[in-house]
Amino acid sequence: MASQDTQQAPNASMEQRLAAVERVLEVRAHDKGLSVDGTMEWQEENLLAENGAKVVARAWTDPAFRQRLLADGKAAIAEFGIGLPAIQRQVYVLENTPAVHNVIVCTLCSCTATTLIGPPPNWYEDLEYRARVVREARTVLQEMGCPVAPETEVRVWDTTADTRFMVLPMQPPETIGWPEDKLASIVTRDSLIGVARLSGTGG
Amino acid sequence: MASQDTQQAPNASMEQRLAAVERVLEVRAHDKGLSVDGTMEWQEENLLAENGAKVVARAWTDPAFRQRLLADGKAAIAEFGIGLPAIQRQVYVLENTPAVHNVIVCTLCSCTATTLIGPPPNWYEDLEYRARVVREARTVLQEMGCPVAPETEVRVWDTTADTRFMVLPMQPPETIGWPEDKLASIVTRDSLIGVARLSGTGG
Amino acid sequence: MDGMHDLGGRQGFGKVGFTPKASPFQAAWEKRTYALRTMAGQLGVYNIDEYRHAVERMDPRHSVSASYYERVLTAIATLLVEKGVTTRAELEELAGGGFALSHPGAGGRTNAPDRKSFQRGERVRVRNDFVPGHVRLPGYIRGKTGVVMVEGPLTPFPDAHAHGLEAVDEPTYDVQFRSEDLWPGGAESAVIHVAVFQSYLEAVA
Amino acid sequence: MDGMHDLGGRQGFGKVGFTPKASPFQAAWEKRTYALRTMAGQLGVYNIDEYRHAVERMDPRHSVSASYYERVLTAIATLLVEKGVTTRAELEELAGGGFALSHPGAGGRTNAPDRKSFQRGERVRVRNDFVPGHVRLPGYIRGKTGVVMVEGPLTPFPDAHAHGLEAVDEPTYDVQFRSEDLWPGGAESAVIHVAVFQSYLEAVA
Repeated sequence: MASQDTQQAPNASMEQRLAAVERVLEVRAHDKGLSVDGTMEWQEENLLAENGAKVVARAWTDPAFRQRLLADGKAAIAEFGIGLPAIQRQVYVLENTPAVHNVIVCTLCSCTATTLIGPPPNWYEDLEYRARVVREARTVLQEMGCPVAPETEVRVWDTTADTRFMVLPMQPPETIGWPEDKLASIVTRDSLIGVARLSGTGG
Repeated sequence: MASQDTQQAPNASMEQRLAAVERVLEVRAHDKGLSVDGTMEWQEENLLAENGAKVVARAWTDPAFRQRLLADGKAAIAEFGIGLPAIQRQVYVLENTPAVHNVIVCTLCSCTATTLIGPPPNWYEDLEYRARVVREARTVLQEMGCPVAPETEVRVWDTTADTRFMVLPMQPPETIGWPEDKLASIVTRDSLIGVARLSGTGG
Repeated sequence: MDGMHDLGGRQGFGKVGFTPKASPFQAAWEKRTYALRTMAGQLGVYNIDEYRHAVERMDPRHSVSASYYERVLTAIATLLVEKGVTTRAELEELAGGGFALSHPGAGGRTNAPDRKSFQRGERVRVRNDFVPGHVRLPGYIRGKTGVVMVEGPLTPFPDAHAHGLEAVDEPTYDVQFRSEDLWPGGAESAVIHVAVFQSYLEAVA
Repeated sequence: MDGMHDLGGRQGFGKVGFTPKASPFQAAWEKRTYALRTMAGQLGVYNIDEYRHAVERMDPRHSVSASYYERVLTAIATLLVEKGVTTRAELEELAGGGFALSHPGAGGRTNAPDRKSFQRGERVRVRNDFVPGHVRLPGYIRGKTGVVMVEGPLTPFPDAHAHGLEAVDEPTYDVQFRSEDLWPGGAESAVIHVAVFQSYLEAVA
């Protein structure tokens, strides 16, 4: 096999490599009042698909909010106190309808609107999804249990810059009239990415 | 990590997998009078860079042969009793000169004129060589110890069909007048691929 | 950089390893690496474009076989070494074993001096640029024509920002392509939206 | 198929693992696999294009991490299973462990009905074809223009031959490209010769 300039000894385990990097940054972090534990706690509380779910439930029940959300996602989610990391300049909310099915990917890495969707699931980061969904979205969605009717347009959004995307899934008809918090409880991370449809029975 | 449709149990060792395939083909091969051992013996005797070296030495010493070789490689090597496998339709012999440096690659797999060059060295099959040499041949050749002068044209030959290539390296000036068999002894496989120059002192 | 990370449209892959409602993290160290990435970013040692480029610069064999969070950690460690915060030797000593880093980078370029503004509905072509350094232009749109939908927010030009060059903020455009134009005869029918930096675009004559 | 095997021009790789006068084989099983490949070819169970396509159809993770001769053996085993000579279960039982095979294929196409003959010195363009199946067209020449140098020998059309379709023999042309045309602004100066099947080419208007 070929030389690998960057590799001689067998790699230490991931845990050991992580600990080494943490150790290197310890003093620097402490001086700035930062810590991995603290960051992890903050992320657990703030990077949640439940945030996106709340936004979706409001959009389903409040037509004026829905309008604001589709016009300026960043401003509309701020109404919930949800912000974006500094580098994420804007969020486009993509409305699924019977005529249009939206689905999100990041072919170059794995960028996501984490404050609305949470850290992305592992398959979103994997080579298969990133390679295939731009070129054969219908087959991929079918395989993932989310077939799209031939007459429905598929729109794939590739997150190649610091604009982020969130899908606004269709409201299941059987949930019309439900209260907002009950609606929020049925909205999944997968539906915010555009690879799952929702049902009132928690499909 | 992602599913791999084709993989469940950890793979058996290469030796075990090879033995399994051999076993599967055993009867079929026997019925045709073939065997892996027999094929291996034949290859050891016939797929040799020494063949190419003999051809090169003749081309260096016999201008008429050189002409025939450059005009129709397959016919010219037949003068030595060297044939090509049935699928290899023709051999282009590529003459290195002070003005032109030729180098061979197979970017899609690792095809080679094996009856002249022998089985290719491992680096020829590796991703690095296949990816880089078409786009940055000068840097690659420099790294491999075969720098090409800026005023010399680099020609890269990508073996994408069943035409094969062999480089005719430049004869080291200090070997002018040597007998053919002594000349053949200094011609290396690397020089037939175009990644090494030759010297009379066996560089 | 036409790296192996530029996956859009590559073929030969198997099914997506999808399970409904999958967890983002497969192990405790992954979750911790995710937090470490955010924290390290806040320390200001490197910027997001340098980080992305460090992921891209991983040896292709390492990158393809690594999990996402191994790629994340490798990029962070690479930058900490390149920025002089630590050394590979120190990392390996602390880790008690090898610590493969990314390959060195090359290139970098500043904003296109002739970049233009485009209007909604305008047809644009993605320049036929081949860039050795960091670039946020997926190969599958290079040289292709699409339609501008929205002028997006101003962002530092990543091709410069990843290489320590002066990166002027410029808009990204939401450009709509048809899969049939990107892969003639070789794609399922779909509309593909890509956020394209202004410097990557030219007017269609 | 735009697979990971189509490496020409991909960036991000390290130095070539070159040593002068390197051996072709790194282990006894490699040399034996090389002989097995030739012998298996002589048994006539599959043709060379089917074999090449079976290498290309390996899972990209497996392929990138495998040595050359692991790719060879995987392709042979895949074809023996696909042709009904054995089964994966039998192979795994004989091997006493797992035996990862290539992914199934798709596609295949016959010779271009409108293919033309070209003369030495004629400028030709490589068609902008996206083919799901086997193809001997490296991605880096797709849509590019070059000059015909030699009309080469007749060969069965691989895009058909790899898929059991009727493959008419057609010439390959030795086409000369300039690296500057293949990767504008992004390649070292060189002339690149590619053997291009007639069906892949069209006249430059």
